[in-house]
Amino acid sequence: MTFDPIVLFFLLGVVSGLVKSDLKIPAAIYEALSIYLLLAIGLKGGVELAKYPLLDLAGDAMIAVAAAMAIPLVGYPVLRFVGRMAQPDAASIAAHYGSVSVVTYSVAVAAIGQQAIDHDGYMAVFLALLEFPALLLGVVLARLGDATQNGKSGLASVDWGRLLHEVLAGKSIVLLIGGLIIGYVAGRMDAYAPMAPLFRDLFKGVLALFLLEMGLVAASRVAAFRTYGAFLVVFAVVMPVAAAAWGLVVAQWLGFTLGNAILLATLFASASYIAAPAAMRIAVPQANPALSIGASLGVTFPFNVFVGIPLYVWMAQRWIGH
Amino acid sequence: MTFDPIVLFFLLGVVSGLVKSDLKIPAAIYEALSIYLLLAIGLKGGVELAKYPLLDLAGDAMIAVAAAMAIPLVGYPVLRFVGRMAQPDAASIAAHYGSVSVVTYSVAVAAIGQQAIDHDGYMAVFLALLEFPALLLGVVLARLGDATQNGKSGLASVDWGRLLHEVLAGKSIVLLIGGLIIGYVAGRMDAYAPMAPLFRDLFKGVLALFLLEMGLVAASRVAAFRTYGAFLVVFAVVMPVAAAAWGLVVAQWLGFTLGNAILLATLFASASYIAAPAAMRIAVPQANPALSIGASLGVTFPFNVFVGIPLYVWMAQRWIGH
Amino acid sequence: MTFDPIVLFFLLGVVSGLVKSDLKIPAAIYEALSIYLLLAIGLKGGVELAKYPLLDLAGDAMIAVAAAMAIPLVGYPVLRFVGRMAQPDAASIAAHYGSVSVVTYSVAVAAIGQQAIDHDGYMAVFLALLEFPALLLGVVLARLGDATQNGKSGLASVDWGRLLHEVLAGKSIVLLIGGLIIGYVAGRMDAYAPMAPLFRDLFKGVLALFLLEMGLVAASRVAAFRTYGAFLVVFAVVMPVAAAAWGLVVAQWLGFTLGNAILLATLFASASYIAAPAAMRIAVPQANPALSIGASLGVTFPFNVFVGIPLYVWMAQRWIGH
Amino acid sequence: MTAKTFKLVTIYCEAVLESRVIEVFDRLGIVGYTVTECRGRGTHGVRSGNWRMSANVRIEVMCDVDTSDRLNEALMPYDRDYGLLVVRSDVEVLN
Amino acid sequence: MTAKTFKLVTIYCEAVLESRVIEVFDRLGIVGYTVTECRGRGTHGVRSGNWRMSANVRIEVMCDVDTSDRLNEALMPYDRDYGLLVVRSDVEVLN
Amino acid sequence: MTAKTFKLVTIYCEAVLESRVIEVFDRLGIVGYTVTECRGRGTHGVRSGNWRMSANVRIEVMCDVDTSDRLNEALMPYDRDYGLLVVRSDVEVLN
Ligand SMILES: Nc1ncnc2c1ncn2[C@@H]1O[C@H](COP(=O)(O)O)[C@@H](O)[C@H]1O
Ligand SMILES: Nc1ncnc2c1ncn2[C@@H]1O[C@H](COP(=O)(O)O)[C@@H](O)[C@H]1O
Ligand SMILES: Nc1ncnc2c1ncn2[C@@H]1O[C@H](COP(=O)(O)O)[C@@H](O)[C@H]1O
Ligand code: NA
Ligand code: NA
Ligand code: NA
Repeated sequence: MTFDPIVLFFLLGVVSGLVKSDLKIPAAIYEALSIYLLLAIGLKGGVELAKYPLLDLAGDAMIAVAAAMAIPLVGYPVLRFVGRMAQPDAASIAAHYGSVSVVTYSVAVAAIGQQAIDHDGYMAVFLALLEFPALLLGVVLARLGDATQNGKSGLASVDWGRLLHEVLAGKSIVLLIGGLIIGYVAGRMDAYAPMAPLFRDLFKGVLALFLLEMGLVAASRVAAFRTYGAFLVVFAVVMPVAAAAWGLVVAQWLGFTLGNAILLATLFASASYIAAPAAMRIAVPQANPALSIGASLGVTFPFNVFVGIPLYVWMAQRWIGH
Repeated sequence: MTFDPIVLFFLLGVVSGLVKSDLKIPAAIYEALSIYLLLAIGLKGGVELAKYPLLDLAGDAMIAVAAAMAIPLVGYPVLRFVGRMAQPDAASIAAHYGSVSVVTYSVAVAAIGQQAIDHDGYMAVFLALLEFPALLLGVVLARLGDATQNGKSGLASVDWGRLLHEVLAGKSIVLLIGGLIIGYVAGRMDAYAPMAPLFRDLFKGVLALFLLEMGLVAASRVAAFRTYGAFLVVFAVVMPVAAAAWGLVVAQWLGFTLGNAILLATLFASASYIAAPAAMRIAVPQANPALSIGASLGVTFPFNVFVGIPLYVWMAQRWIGH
Repeated sequence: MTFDPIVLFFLLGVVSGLVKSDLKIPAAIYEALSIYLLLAIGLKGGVELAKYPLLDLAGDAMIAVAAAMAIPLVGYPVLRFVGRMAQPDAASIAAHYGSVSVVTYSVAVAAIGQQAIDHDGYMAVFLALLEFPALLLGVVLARLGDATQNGKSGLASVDWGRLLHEVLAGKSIVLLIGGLIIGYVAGRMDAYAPMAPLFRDLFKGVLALFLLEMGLVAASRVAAFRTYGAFLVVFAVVMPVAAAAWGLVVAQWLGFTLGNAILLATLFASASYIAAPAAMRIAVPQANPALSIGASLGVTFPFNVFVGIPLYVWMAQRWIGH
Repeated sequence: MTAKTFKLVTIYCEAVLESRVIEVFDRLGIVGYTVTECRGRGTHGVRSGNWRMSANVRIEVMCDVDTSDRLNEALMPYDRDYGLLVVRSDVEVLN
Repeated sequence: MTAKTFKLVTIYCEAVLESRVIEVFDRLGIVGYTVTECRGRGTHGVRSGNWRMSANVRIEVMCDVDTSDRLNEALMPYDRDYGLLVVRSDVEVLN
Repeated sequence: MTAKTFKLVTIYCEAVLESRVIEVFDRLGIVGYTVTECRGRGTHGVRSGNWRMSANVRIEVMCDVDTSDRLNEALMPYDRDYGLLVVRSDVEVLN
């Protein structure tokens, strides 16, 4: 189990935060970095998609998405009944874990690259597709069996139009899908090369800066840790490992290569921190964002980056072979 | 007629805007991108200038600038008397079309590069010189024959000092000219190479991000479209084509190469959206900025990018030959 | 004495500022640029450190830091008794000159690169170590012999905890040291290459943008120049030359190579403008920041960039040889 | 000078709420408003503003007393679940 | 505590107008002011602030009643052609 | 509507002072506050906000009269050496 030194930037961010350094990534730069990451991943995926038959991929993708729904469906009852959390909180956290994290994916790509394990860039399609279904499911879970408020049942009171809009027109979907399409066209026309110095060559450096920022944000959440209780911390470590194992099963069944299997496992294991918090805040306002963000960004993200990914590589090498 | 996939970023911006995505390019990033583009174009032009006799260029440039003045001088009466627009609006719009757009120029450079048509980087000098004279002319047109307000004639009431300052000390002129000079010195000293990874290699990627932002802004102007009336939309399509044709005539007369001719045609066809709106807002406040920005950014810019530039390439190939 | 055309960006900034251009580098971009520079220098230093025995360096560093303390210790009495400045002002300015400037260092690296003089990247360690001791010394000087306020002696009334925190947890130390460590690890693991396109290849271009911004800031300080009085201007020119000479003596004594000696001289000659102003504003609030920033950024920085560095190169070539 | 007496309602809230608040304005026929980005602290904890989920906005509206009452009422449903503070003061509109 | 009663004049306007407003301050001898970037909506439509031409600023000035009257008068010529809102309220300056 | 009458204290100061001001809040038991970045001009000259040393912040606190008095008193030691302006006005807190 080796690691990519890029994750040290996350540590640097955490340390800066904990020592209360005046180091701050301005909000505008954070926005720019996340726009860059999403677009770059989409473009790269699109360029690679141009080399493959799209239809084959569609079937695999559908299966992977369906399989990923097991994560919130299992996570929710665990949170609700084992953890005794309130319904909205359990649903919101389940949705975060059902969705995916762009940065965790990127760190996994870097990590396997470091170990010379190949993967296909079109895995970005899975990233795009796995992001939002779990969010819809999370809202359903939050409202199901809701005491009929003002005469309407819980589910009927959901403003589905707004929710779908919030999720599908959210910047992560727009940039990932937009990037995929532009990359696809550019790939077909052999016109990606002039954009590559920005979107491909700088990727890892920008990821480093983003990790620095995530470390700063994670550090600011440390105070909230105590209030989660031990249960949530355990959940935030066990859930990703279980989800990764499930992801490997699915990957094996779909006949994925080693690299692609590791990435699918990582996607399953990762918890969203861009799309999910925003969507849940709007759709399930009763849920406490400190709990879901604390678990996903404060525990699961660093766990995946430092322990999870090397572990999933190791698991995949045992199960899938080289 | 082929196209460069980079223009799809503009479309992505428009679509994001129309579906009301939460995607936003922070204002600070927009500023940074435009500083980068202006400086990069200036530097590149300066480096290439270092290889040519400056004096030859000066004559051509003077002729091109004089010829470009025909654009507002023709555009103004058309807008005023055919379109029946108010004097300040007609003058302001004419000034926008007489001036030039840095991004349209950049897209044309990308497009001809894509088709392996050579051009000279010193065309950036024309970009810098064509930007401001039309703005001064626009102000003259706006004030000419102005009812003598408070006893002063219209033209006398213009605060020329402020206007000249606004235009010549505006960031686009400062960065273009500054870049040209620094590039020239660096070119002479063979010292451009270490700056090239930022200012040359990343150019196209940054242009893509800028187009994304322009798409977002253009989408926010769509609502205003209906209020322009059909006349302005027709003007915003016919004017650039006529100006491009005129630009090709001038280019041919000056004996330009195919690539340079296409770029001059594109400069004539393009309408300003950085320097002109700011200068007109100060100097001709009675003009409605929604009209001029709507026409230049909402209609002419996408027209040039998607239809105009391929058309000017085709026209130039017929008239100028290869 | 040749120069690197990159310093023209500083001039461009000064000119833009003086003609009151609307060119502005947004605050968020300034922050991002300085984070980038600090991190990039740290990383590069760390990667090179990985190739050298750390212990050898430690001894040299300690000596250089001790020697650098002579600068504020000499500067303070000159400012206080020759310049007749108030105690807090003399102490604050002395601290600025005892500390170091990241951008001056970077310009020196560019300048010697331009002349094919080698240096070792681990000189960044000296940059990191020289930044803060002078700041502590400055505070001591400001409080020494302070009239015992509210019954406490001057020194006892210093909130040392806060001061140390302000300095050591300040972003420049955190990023330089953090970068050094990450670079060191990445260097050992041969994993720096994927980050290099951002942190190494773009360095000079980003430095150009930073110089542009510094020119803008310096121009905004010009008005304050007259109020400094001739003394401070003379100090701001003589002090760096004297410090550079002292730096060369130390470098020769330590057996430095030509390039490393020039860099040490430049560090001694440079005056801080990131860490020092912030620390002094907190720890010595009675000092007028217009004086210290005006001298360090308005006089010494451009002096070093245009005259000082070429001079130090020349001095080093005479004293140290090739 | 014909100064008109108005109320200034200032709404401090989570950035995600901004579009909701503007929908409320549209519903109440409020045309004018001004938004500034901010950060802060309240009963919902520190909101440092360094990423979207922790950003606040400060929305100002000049309106008459009646509208300000209706605005406040329309915002109250959000008070339970969101960081939200609504204050009101007197202003003269000069133009 | 010797609090002085002042007027707070708040000017909401297009960003391009900022330098003009500051010239007016200089003419009226107003030294102190504070500027914040903002966005908003008014009779001149939505000003989203995402590029300079759609950016607004909010300029605050603490001054005496007389100066506030003269300030308002000096700003009125801009009211016809530019997005501009000027409001005034009472404040105590505490230091 | 049960509006509570409060004081709004607005503190305009150099950005480096922000952490000090928040320490004062903590000492006085003030929980809520809102910070906006700004620039400006005062007796300490132009603060253009384009780098940290020239940046200003504007800190708003809703509190009762007593607390506002104590806050002002606690801030006064900074008035001599730092750019600082503290003003107070009346507001109704609506929620
Ligand atoms: N007493 C206060 N003074 C000023 N701003 C406040 C105050 N209380 C809350 N706020 C602002 O209102 C936001 C939401 O407050 P809360 O709902 O109490 O978390 C905070 O993040 C602050 O920006
Ligand atoms: N009723 C209002 N309340 C708060 N801000 C307003 C109001 N009306 C206008 N504004 C602000 O003033 C700017 C110019 O207004 P207008 O001249 O009406 O377009 C707008 O962009 C808003 O930022
Ligand atoms: N009269 C005023 N009106 C509005 N803001 C002011 C005024 N005077 C000072 N300020 C603000 O308070 C800051 C500090 O003021 P000073 O201590 O006078 O330099 C300035 O940078 C301005 O942002
Ligand atoms: Na997941
Ligand atoms: Na044109
Ligand atoms: Na020094």
